[in-house]
Amino acid sequence: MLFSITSAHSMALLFRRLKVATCSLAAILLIGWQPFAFAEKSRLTITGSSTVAPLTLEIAKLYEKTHAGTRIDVQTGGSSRGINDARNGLADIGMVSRALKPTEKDLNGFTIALDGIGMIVHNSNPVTALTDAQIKDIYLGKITNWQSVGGPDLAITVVNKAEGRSTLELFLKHFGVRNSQIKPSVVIGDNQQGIKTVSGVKGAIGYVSIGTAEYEEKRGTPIKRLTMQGHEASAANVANGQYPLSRTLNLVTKGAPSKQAQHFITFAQSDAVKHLIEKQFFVAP
Amino acid sequence: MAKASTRSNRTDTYLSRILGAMGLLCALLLVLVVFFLLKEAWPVVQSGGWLRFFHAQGWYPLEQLFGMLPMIWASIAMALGAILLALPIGVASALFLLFYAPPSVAKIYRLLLNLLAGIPSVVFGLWGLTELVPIIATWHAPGTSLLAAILVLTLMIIPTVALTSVAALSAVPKELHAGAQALGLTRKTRIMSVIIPAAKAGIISGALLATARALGETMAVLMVAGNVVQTPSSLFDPVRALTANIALEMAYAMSDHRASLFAAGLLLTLIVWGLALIASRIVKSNGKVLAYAK
Amino acid sequence: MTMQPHSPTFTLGQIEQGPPCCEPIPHLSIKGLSVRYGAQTVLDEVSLDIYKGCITALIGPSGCGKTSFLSTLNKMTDAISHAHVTGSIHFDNNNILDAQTNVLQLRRRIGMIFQKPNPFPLSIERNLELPLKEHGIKSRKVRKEKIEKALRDVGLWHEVSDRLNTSALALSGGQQQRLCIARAIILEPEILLMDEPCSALDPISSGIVEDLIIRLRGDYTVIIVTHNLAQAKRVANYAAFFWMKERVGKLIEFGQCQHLFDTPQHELTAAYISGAKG
Amino acid sequence: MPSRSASNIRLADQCFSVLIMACAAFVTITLIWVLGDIVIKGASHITWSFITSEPSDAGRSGGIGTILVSTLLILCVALGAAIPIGLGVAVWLSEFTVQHSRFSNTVGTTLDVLAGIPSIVYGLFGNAFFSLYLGLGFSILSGGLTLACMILPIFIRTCESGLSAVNNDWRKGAQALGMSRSAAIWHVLLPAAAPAIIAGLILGIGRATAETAALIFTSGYVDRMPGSLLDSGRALAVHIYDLSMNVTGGDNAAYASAFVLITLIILLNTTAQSLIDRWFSQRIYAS
Repeated sequence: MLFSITSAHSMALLFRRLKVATCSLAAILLIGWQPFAFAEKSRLTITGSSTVAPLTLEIAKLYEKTHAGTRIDVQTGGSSRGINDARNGLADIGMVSRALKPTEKDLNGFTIALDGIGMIVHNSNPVTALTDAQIKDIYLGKITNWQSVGGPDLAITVVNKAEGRSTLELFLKHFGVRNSQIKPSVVIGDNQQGIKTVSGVKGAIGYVSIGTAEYEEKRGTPIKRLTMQGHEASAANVANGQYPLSRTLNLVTKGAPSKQAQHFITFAQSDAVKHLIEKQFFVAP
Repeated sequence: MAKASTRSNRTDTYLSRILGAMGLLCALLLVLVVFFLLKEAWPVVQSGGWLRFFHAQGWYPLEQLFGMLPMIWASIAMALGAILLALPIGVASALFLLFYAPPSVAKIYRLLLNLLAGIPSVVFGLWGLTELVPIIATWHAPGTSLLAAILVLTLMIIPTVALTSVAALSAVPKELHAGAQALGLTRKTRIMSVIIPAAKAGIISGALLATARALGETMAVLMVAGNVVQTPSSLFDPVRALTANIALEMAYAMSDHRASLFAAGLLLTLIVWGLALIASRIVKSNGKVLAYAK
Repeated sequence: MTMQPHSPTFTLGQIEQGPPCCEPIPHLSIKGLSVRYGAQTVLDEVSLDIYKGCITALIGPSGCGKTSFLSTLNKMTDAISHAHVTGSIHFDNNNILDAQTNVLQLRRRIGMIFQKPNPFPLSIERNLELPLKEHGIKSRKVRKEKIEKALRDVGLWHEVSDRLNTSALALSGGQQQRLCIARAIILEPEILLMDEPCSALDPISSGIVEDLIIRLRGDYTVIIVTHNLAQAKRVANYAAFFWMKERVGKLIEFGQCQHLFDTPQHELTAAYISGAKG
Repeated sequence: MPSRSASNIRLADQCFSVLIMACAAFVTITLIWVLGDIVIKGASHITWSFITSEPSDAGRSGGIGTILVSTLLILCVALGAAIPIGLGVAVWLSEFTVQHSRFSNTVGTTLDVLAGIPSIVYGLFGNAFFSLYLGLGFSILSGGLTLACMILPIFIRTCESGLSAVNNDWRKGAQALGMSRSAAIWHVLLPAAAPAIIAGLILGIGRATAETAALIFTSGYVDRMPGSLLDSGRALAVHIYDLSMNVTGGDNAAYASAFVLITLIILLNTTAQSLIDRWFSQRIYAS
């Protein structure tokens, strides 16, 4: 019985168990920390733009194959996060889907590809092109039905991007509007979420990376890119510079990149990854 | 403990100190949480004061506008709508479990409530997004709306309301049941006029906890509410809750924007804190009802 | 042996002479009543008559089935899922134990007072109003009158008339118990069942409630379970003595109270009332 | 007439019963809808290779093997931190502090507040404290520690209630035998409260397994096999969120993952329930 154990014996037992517990706790911590020391040398963390992330992921996979012992973690989160994480050291490299701003002089940018922003609608929508003025009116809430722009009698669901996305910033800049003027019906985060939303609502209109949209369209997702200012929203038009809403996709580092980061960036800018860029419907610079 | 050995006394002292330190650590966790939220929120508070979150016209971080009022209203509308629906259904569930269902059915029903309580919020979000939203969209596109959020939250907090109500109702002294029965009162009157008043405090504090849970819920709301920052004016309006705002923008936010998200976190903590305090007050004040039968 | 000013015109000593209230007219006629909880028989083959307008005391040691007996009379045993009752209880030419008995109406006619005072956690007034409303008294005025009358009947009116809207839980134990009696008699029942109504009270409150019970004699048929033999002697006209044989409750002796105490017919009764057993 | 109003009252009683039954039916039907949806859409997708293989094509194909590993690792870290501290504090609250003293009341209230803090706020805290301040980055370690903070209050409260429910005679018995307090705690109280401790543990596991919001900014999104605790790892709940929100054509995989997650949690919950039941029946038997 429990009570029959003498005090001294029980104390010894208690200490022994405590010791075991302490040791195992220490072991857990050690196991946790140990790889830290090794991992530090061979690991790259890349965070940022959800537009650049799929491309970087593919490049990273190829890089890992050719550089054994290297591990590259790619996390999406938007351009601002890319800049943020690169700045405060959470990431070795940030991904940014726009040109660097004058306030971001502390960062080094490396362009790896070009992309455009395209308007997308559900592919059952007969509308194939919209003028800049029409798009602006739709987003400002002045046009609320597809009938007004030659479509069916269907309410327009305006899909806007959440704050902090460079796609949003570029869109606002192009149309010369402020975000507070826009009357959205849905606000989304990543490009993929935008595509998913538009593909699920017949009256929806949204704007996403052309590369992502083309990729998804090829997969059979029911969306359709709209022609802007007479130019089809395609990688080809981005490449020849005709498409009006285009941008650069960049990798950024705080100050000069570390040796390892530099190595990866050089690889990402090399011809070895050109097929990957094209596969993602982006344009090699 | 007259003749305990000095050695074991010393062990006791050490143990007491170590455990006390752990206790202190736990109490400090709250301080730590609040401190780090404050620390991260400080820049934006310092530059514009606390009132900027309430005075600014809307939430447009690009334009340095950090007005949280629309999202606060949205959060409150969701939580209120959810508790208004979940309270009657949850209490009815508890009544069913205790007074209407035969024992075998009651056992199964309790299991169901536990099951419902165990479903992760992200699964409710997934279900809401793929089942509920399309249904709402047939009435009013795109379907992601305040209504969708309220319905999903209602489902999520029904088990909380029901299970706390079960606890409160089963604590009602059996003398009251017998007294009400002996007067020839119908089951409805017994429940509505005697038993529920006796269990009121427990039910209300459970409802407050459920409200706090609804206010704090993030993922399910993020997935079905549409996330447009606006003061809700109809059930079909897409709205963004305070919690969803953090989840949606935290990853993309920098400097003042990020700081104001931490301020939102702080605000949420304060609201929930207040609700927990009121709930515990109510339970304490109810000692008399449950004590008199002793 | 105090004589209440407005109590019926008899004292216990006079019962044998046949006081007016105690014409032995059976109000309840119980035949072969047995109660089982699951496999356990708690009460076996009890037969007796409860006489109209009289107080019948049920005495005996704990666990001998007195309370179970009492609960069958207003079908409170219905609430216990594994309780099984056989036999018959005739009330107004109907067998209470019949399945088609309207339990709610039955309980209106047979009220019950419990060991622990159990006022509802509502105001004093609401406690009394609830049964009235429930049994179809719609006029506010009538309800008010009935409430006042009931409170006067139990001697509580002058104590609480200025605070009818305060919680009933704020009353003292004795006041609570009198409120519960008021709540029972407000429905003007014919029979009152009392399950040790004084045992949870202090001696003074107990005395007040006891006096009240004596005053009810004549107007109501009262069946009272009590462990206090002196109390049984003081208040009751008839007494029934229960005893447990092989864990089964049985009625050993029933008769006029005075008889039972003075000249018990059964040796168990004699032993019990002399304090030698139980 | 009393008879008319009596029948009215009876009618009201019956309506009320119908209402109650309707509510119960509503809850049951909705639950069946939600669960049925997940079982029907999810179970058909489940294969052994789905459970073991790595996700590919953003989770549209492949499986959830690496994600399960990450989930379990995060859980292990959370429990590894929460169990010793939680048990210690629970013992301290129930055995070493004067009940209802000011200090223990303060700690108790603090725990209640902590238990109520929304998980997204823990996520913010974890991001600021573990990821940035302690420099753990987006890692399984910072995610797990964040979850530990989150489940600690519930765990402590459950353990504490289990400990204070232990029959006081046992404490006295141990004292009478001259056992030190530490020995009494170790040999008598903790074993006696074990079912409550296990129940609290499983409640904590259930909450941690279901958590999404606290993990997005702490353990991150990476869906590959983690090499160490300092690697980012995607939890199952985060995976479901990502598939349903961000991946077109990801619904099937999302439902399958949800099915796995719910099965996991139901298993844990039923274990907790049966433990609690057993605990109570033991206590009734003992008293």
